Amino acid sequence: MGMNKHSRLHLPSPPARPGEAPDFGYVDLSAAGAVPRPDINARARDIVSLSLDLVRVLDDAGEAVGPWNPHLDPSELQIGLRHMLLTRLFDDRMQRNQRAGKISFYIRSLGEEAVSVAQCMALRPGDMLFPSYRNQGLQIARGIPLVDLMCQLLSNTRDMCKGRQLPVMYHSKPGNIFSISGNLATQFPQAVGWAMAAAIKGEDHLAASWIGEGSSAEADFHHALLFASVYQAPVILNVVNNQWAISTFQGYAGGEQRSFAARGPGYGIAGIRVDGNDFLAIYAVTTWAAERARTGAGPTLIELVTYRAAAHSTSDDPARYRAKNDHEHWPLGDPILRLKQHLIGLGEWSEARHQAMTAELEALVASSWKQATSFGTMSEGPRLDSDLMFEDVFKEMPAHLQRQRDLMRAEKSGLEGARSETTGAEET
Amino acid sequence: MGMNKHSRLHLPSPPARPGEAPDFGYVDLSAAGAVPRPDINARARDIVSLSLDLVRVLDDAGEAVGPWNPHLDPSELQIGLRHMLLTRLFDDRMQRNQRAGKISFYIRSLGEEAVSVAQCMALRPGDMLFPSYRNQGLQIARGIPLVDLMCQLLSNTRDMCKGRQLPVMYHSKPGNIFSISGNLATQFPQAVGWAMAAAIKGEDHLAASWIGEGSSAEADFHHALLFASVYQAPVILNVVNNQWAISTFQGYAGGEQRSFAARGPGYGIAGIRVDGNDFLAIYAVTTWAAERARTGAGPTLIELVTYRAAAHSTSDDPARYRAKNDHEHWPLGDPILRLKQHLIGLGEWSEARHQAMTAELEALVASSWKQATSFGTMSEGPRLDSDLMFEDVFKEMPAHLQRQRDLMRAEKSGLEGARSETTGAEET
Amino acid sequence: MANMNMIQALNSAMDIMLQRDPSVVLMGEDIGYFGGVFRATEGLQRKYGEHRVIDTPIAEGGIVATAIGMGVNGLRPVAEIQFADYIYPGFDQIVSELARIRYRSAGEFFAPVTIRTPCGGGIRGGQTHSQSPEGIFTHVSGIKVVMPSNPHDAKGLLITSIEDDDPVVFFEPKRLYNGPFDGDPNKPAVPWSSHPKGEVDEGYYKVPLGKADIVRAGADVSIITYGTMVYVAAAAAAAMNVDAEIIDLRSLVPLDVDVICSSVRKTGRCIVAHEATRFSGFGAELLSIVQEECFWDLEAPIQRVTGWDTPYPHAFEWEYFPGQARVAMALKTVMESV
Amino acid sequence: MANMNMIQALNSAMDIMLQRDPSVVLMGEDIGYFGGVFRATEGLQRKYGEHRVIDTPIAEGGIVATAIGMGVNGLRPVAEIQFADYIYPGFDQIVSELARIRYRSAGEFFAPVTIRTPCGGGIRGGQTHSQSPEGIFTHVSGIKVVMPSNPHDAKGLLITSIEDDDPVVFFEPKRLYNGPFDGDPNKPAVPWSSHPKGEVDEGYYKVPLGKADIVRAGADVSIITYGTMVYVAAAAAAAMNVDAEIIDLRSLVPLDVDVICSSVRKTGRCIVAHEATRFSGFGAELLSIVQEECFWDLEAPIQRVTGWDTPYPHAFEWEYFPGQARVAMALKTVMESV
Ligand SMILES: Cc1ncc(C[n+]2csc(CCOP(=O)(O)OP(=O)(O)O)c2C)c(N)n1
Ligand SMILES: Cc1ncc(C[n+]2csc(CCOP(=O)(O)OP(=O)(O)O)c2C)c(N)n1
Ligand SMILES: [Mg+2]
Ligand SMILES: [Mg+2]
Repeated sequence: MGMNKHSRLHLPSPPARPGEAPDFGYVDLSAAGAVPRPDINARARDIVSLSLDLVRVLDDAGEAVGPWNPHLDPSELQIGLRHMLLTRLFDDRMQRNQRAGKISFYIRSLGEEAVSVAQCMALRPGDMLFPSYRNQGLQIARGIPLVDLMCQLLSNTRDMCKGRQLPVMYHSKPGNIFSISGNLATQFPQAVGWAMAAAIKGEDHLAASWIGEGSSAEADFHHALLFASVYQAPVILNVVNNQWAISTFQGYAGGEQRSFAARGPGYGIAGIRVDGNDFLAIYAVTTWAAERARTGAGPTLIELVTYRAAAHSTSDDPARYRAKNDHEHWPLGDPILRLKQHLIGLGEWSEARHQAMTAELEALVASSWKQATSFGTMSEGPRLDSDLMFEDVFKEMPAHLQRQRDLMRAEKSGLEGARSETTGAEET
Repeated sequence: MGMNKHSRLHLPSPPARPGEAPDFGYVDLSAAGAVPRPDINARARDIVSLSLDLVRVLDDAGEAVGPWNPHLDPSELQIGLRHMLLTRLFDDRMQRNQRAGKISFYIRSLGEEAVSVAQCMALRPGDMLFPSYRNQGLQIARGIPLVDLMCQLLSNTRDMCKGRQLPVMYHSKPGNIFSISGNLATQFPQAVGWAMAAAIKGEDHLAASWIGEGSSAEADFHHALLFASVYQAPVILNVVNNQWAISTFQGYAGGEQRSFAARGPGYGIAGIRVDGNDFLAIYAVTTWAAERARTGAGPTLIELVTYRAAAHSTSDDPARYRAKNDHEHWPLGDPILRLKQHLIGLGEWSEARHQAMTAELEALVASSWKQATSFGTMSEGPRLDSDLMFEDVFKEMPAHLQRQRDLMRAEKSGLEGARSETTGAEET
Repeated sequence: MANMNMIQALNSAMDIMLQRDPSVVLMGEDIGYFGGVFRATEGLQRKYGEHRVIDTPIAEGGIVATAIGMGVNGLRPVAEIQFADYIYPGFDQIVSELARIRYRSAGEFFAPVTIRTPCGGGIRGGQTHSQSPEGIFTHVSGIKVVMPSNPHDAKGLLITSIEDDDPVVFFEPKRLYNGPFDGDPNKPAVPWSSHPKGEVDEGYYKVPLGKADIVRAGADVSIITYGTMVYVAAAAAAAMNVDAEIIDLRSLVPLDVDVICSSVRKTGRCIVAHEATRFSGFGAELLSIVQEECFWDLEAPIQRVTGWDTPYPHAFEWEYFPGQARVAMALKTVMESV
Repeated sequence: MANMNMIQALNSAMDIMLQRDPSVVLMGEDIGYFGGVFRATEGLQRKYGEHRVIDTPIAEGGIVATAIGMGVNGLRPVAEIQFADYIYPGFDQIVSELARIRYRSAGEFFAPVTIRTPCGGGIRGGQTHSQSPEGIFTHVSGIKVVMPSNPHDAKGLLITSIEDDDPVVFFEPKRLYNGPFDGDPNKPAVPWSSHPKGEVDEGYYKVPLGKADIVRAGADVSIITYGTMVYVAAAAAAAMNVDAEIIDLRSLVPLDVDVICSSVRKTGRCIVAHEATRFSGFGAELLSIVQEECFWDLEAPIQRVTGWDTPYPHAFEWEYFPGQARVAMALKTVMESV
C-alpha cells in the first residue's frame, strides 16, 4: 500500500476522539454584545461579517448586553424557560420509555432546546414551520399537547400519523408544522416553495425550516438557498450546527474551511451566525430575519452554533466515536442554565421556583403519558386498524389497493388455517 | 386574478428583451491591471474580494497591464490566437453544415473561444478535463484532430462514440478529455472525484471542469464545491458565465444577487472572477489556480465572464427572447480581436498574417471535412454496423443483449418480408 | 371545435386552468417569456403574469421541491421538466416526498403537483433526449402516471391531472407533438389537422384518469399500449391484415384493468408494446396482470414489443425504435402459436 | 472456515480487497472511524488509513459522483449508501452517468464503482428505513444488481462485484445481517452460527454474478426469489408440505434465466416472491420471462408474492411484510388451480 505514505488527500478531524481531551478552540467566538445589529433592510452583500461573527447577548455573568438584546419582558423569558425545561423533561422521559421498551425509537434535543423554543416564540402562529427530527421544542412552543406527541411515539389509536411514521416524525396542520421527513434536508427547499407561494398570493406569512449542519451537505440545501435568493422568498433557513452528524464531525460538511452561515452571502442572501445556546440572541436574530422576510428584504440563512449533548438517537452510542462528556467542555454552556441564571439575575426567578416548575412539568409529562397510553401501547390496549395502511396513498383508494386490503384481511384471518396446517404437516 | 396585483414574488429580469436596447450596466467591471494578485497559497477566506472584482490584463488599448500579466512569449500568444481562430472557423463551417442538413445538430462557442483555449494552454497534458458541450476549444487546443471531431459530428464509421452520442458530445482518452454528458453539471463533482483520486494516489495531476452559469443551479454544482472544499481536492471548477442559459438570463441562476465566483468563499474555497474575453487574464488566473491545486493550496472556483454571441444551439432562435445583436454591446469585446490587437501592438502580428492564417485554417477545416466525410456521411458512404448499439452497455455483452441483437438483425432482414406482406394485404 | 396539434392542446389546457383557478401556477426552465423549448406555454406568461408562469433555475430537484412547498401552501403547480431524461435530479423529491406527503401526514398535508415532461424518441435526440422512464414512476406508490397519444386526450387528461389532488407525472410523447407517427420515418409527416383526434374542443373538458381508450375494436389479438406505439401498432396490424383490438391506456396509474382483461378474454391473444426498454419496463407489469387475470383465456404466450435494453443510440434510431417490423414479428408469433 | 454473520462476511470481503488491491477505496457516511451504522466497515479505516476508508459528507449524489470520478481515475470505489431509502439523491448520477459512461464513450472510459446499500424491512424502520428499490435499478441498462441472502454468498458476491469493471448496485437485506429470518417475528431470532451458510471461508473467493442458487430442489412448484424471502418461502412451503424448488437468484442483473426456466419446465408451477411493492416490481419481469419462455409448460398461472403497494408503514410491519401466510395463500392457489 505505497499509496498510504504518499496520499495528499486532506481529511478533516474532530476535536476529540474517545480517550482524547476535547479542544473546542476551533469554534470562532465573539464577545457578548460585540456584534453590531444592522438595519433590517441592509443588503446581504453589505453584512457579510455577520456570517462569520457570533451574535451573543448573554454574557458569562448572565447579563443581556449589546445591540441584539431583544429586551423581552420577564414573563416572556419565563415562558421560554418553561418551554425549554418541558422539552428537556419530555425528552428525558421518552428516552427512558424507549429504554424500557415502551416505544421503539427516540431522538433527544438535549442541549439544543433554545434553538427551537426561542425561534418559535420569535415567529407568528401563521408562519409555517418545516422542522427536522430534532426540533421537538417547536412542537412544544407551538402548544401541541404532549399527549398528541406521545400518541405518535406509541403509534397508538390517536397517532396523528395513523401508524405510518417512525416515532418523532410529527406534524400539525392546525399548528402550521409540516410533516417531518426521514429523508434529510428535503424540507429545506419545500419551505422556500411555501414562502414563494405566500409571496405569489401576497400574504405576509413566512416559512422557516431547520436542518442539521450535516444535512446541509445534501443537494436540497443548495436548492433552498438558490431559489430563496433568485425569488427573494420570505423564508428563514436555519442550519443547526450541533457539531456532529451521527459520528461525523462538522468538518465533513464543510465547516472546517468556513462557517455554514457564510454560504448565505455566497448565494447573495443574508447569513448570520448566532450562539445557539443563548435564548436571547436566538430570539433577536430570528426576529430580525423575520422582519426582513416580512418586509420583502429577502431570506436569511441562520447558523445556530450549539452542541449535541446526547447520543444521535436511541440507536446510537457516541462513546464509540467522541470523547466522553465532551459537551461539558462546550464553550457556550447549557441554554436552560444560562436563561435561568439571567432570570435570577433580573430577580425574576429563583431556585425554588425552578424546582417547583420542574416538579410541575414532570407531573405534566407523567399524567400526559398515562393519558396517551390509555389510547394504546405497543403491547396492550386498542390497536390501530391495519386497514389504515392502505388509506391516503391516494386521496381515494384505487381498485388495486382495495384488492390488496382485502387480501391482507384474508391473510390475517387465514393465518389460523395456515397454523393448523403446519401442525398437520408436523404430524405427517 | 386578484393575486396579480398583490404578488410580492421577486423576479429577475434580463438586460434587454427583443426590441429593447441592451444595457450591460449590471456587469461589475474592474479596470485592467487593477486587481492585485495574491500569493498562490493565500487562504480562501483572505482573498474573498477576488470573487467580486474582475481580473483583467488587456486594457482598451490592447496593452497587457498589471500584476496578472502572465508575460507570455509572443509565440505562445500566436498559438493561442491560432487555436481560437481555428475554433471559430470550425464552428462557422459546422454551423453551415448543419443548416445544409449534413449534420443533425451543432453548438457553437462564438465569443467564448478564449475560455477553453487559454485555460487548456495553462494546464498540463496530464491534467484531466471534464468539459461541457461548449468547450470545443479544449479539444482543439489539446490537438484532437479536426477529422476526429467531424467524424463524431457525422456519427460515421470513424465516430469516436460509435454513433451513440449526439453531435459535439466528444471525448478523448489519449487527450485526457472526459466524455461529455447531455446531462448538465454532472461532470463537475466527477472532476472533484478524479482529483481526489489523484491526491489519494499522491500524483500531482489536477482536474478541471467547466459548466455554464445556468448549470450552476444544478445540485452537482453544490456537490462539487462541497467535496472540493472538504477534501481540498486539486481541482479547478470553472463557471462560464455567458449570461444566458438558452432563453434564461443569468439572474435566474442567482447572478442577480452576487457573482458566481462568490459561491467559492461561501464554501471555503478560493473564488475568482475573470474577464472571459481576455486571453491573458484567463491564462494568468488559470495558472494561479493550477499552481494552488498542485501545491496543495486547494481548489479554485473561477467565474469566466463572457457572452454567448450566437444562438444556444442550431435548435435555438435567440431573436425570440433577447435583443438582436446585443453581443455587439457587450462591454468585454471579442476575445480574438482583443488578442489580435495586442499582438499587433507588440509588433508580433499583422492584418496580412491574420488573413493568411485565416485562409490556411479555412483550408484545413475544408480538407478535414473532405477527409471526414470519406468515412461516411448521414446520407451516403459507409455506415456504422448497427450491432454496435448493443456493445459497451456492459464490458461483456450479456445473454439478453445478444438475443436482442439477433432479434434486431432478424427484424432488419425481415423488413423486406413484412413489406411484401403489406402489398399482399393491399391486394386483398 | 378547433384544429390543434398536441402542443396547442396542452397550451389550451393550461390557459384554461390559469384562467379558471387562481391557484394554478406554471413553472419550469425556459417556460416563461420564451414559452418553453417545445412552445407548450407560449403566450401564457404575457397573459397571466411572471408570478404565475414562472421561469426557474436549471435545477429539477429545486423545481419539484419548491412546487411541493407551493402545493402545500394551497397552489396547484404545473412544473415542466424540459425532457424526461432530466427528471432524475428531481427523483428524490418525487419519490421520497411528493409521493408520500399525504400518506405520512395521514391525509393532513398534500401537494397537488402535476409534472409535465416530454418523453420518447424518434426525433434524433440521442441518449439524453429520447428516454421513456414512465415505468420507474409506476413502481412508486402514491403517484399517478399519465401518457396521452393525441391532442384531444392530452388536453382533457392534463386538465384532469391539474385538478387532481394527487401528484401526477404527465408524460408527453414528443414525437406526437406535431402529428401521429406510425413508426415509418420515410413516410412524409402527417399533421394532426388530418386526424380526428386533432379536433379539439376549445373549452374546458376532462378525460378521466384510469379509463383506457379502445382505439380500434378487433377480434384476433389485443394490443395493450400507449403513447407513440398506439399508431405503430395500428399500422403494423393493418399492414398484416390482423384484426387487432388496440387499447390506448392513457393512464398507467391508475390502470384500466377491466378494459384490458375483457379484451384479452375476448381475443385470447395479447401483445404489450412501449418505446421504453424491455427489462423491468411497464410492459412487464401489463404482461403480469394479463397473465394473472386471463391465464385460462390465453391461446398463446403474451408478447412484449419494446425498445432494446441499451441507452437510446443517436445513429441507430430506427434500428432501436420499436417500429412496425418489431410489432409485426410479435404479431406473427402470437397469431401463429397454438 | 469461520463462523460469520453477514456483516462480518461483508467486512471480510472489503478487508481482503483493500489488502489485495491498492486501488480499492471505501467511502460513505459514518463508515470510517465509526465503522458504519451497521458496522460493516468496522476496523478497516484503522487498518488501511483515512484516505482508503473515507468518511464523506451526507450527500448521496456527491458520493456517487465523486466515486465515478475516482473510478475514471483508476480507483475501485466501494460506496456505502447508509440505507437504500436514501439512494435517490444519487439516482441521477447512477442512471444518467454511472450506467452510461462506458456506452457513451464507446468503451474508452468506465467507472468500476460498487454501491453497497442495506435494504428491506422487518426491523421496525418505518417508511424510510425499510424500502426495497432494487426493481427500479434493474430497469436501468448498464448496471448490475445483486442481492445476497447469506454470509457465504454476500462475501463472494461482494468480492466479485468489486472486481467487476461494470457498476454494481449491491443490496444487503438488513434483516438478514444477524441471522436467517423466516418471516415469523414471534420466533426467537436464529443466528448465522447455526446455519451452514454462516460457515465462511476466511480467504479470497468469488461467487459469480448471474448464477442463481437452487436452495432446495423440488418437484411441485418453483419459487423464484432472493434476499429475505428465500427463508420465508422455504418455511412456508415446508409448513404446507409442498415439495417446492426454491431458487435464490443472488443477482438480478445479469439474471440466470436458464436455471429459472429449467426449473419451471420441470415443476409446471411458479411463484415469484420479493419484499418490494408489487406494481412494476422486479417480480413482474420475472413473471414475464417465465411466461414468455415456459408458457406451454405452465399448469397454473404464475403467482406474485410481494409487499403491498403502499409506503412501508411503521405500525403495521407484519401485516405489510410478505410473510409465510402470504406465500401460503399463493402456494394454495398455484397448487390447487388446474
Ligand atoms: C438522505 C439521507 N441520508 C442519510 C440519512 C441517515 N441519517 C439520519 S440522521 C443523519 C445525521 C444528520 O446529522 P445532522 O444533519 O447534523 O443533524 P443532527 O442529527 O446533528 O441534528 C444521517 C446521516 C437520512 N436520514 N437521509
Ligand atoms: C439536467 C438537465 N436539465 C436541462 C437540460 C436542458 N438544457 C440543455 S443546455 C441548457 C442551458 C444551459 O445553460 P448554461 O449552463 O448557462 O450553459 P450555456 O449553454 O450557456 O453554455 C438546458 C436547460 C439538460 N441538458 N440537462
Ligand atoms: Mg448535526
Ligand atoms: Mg450560460
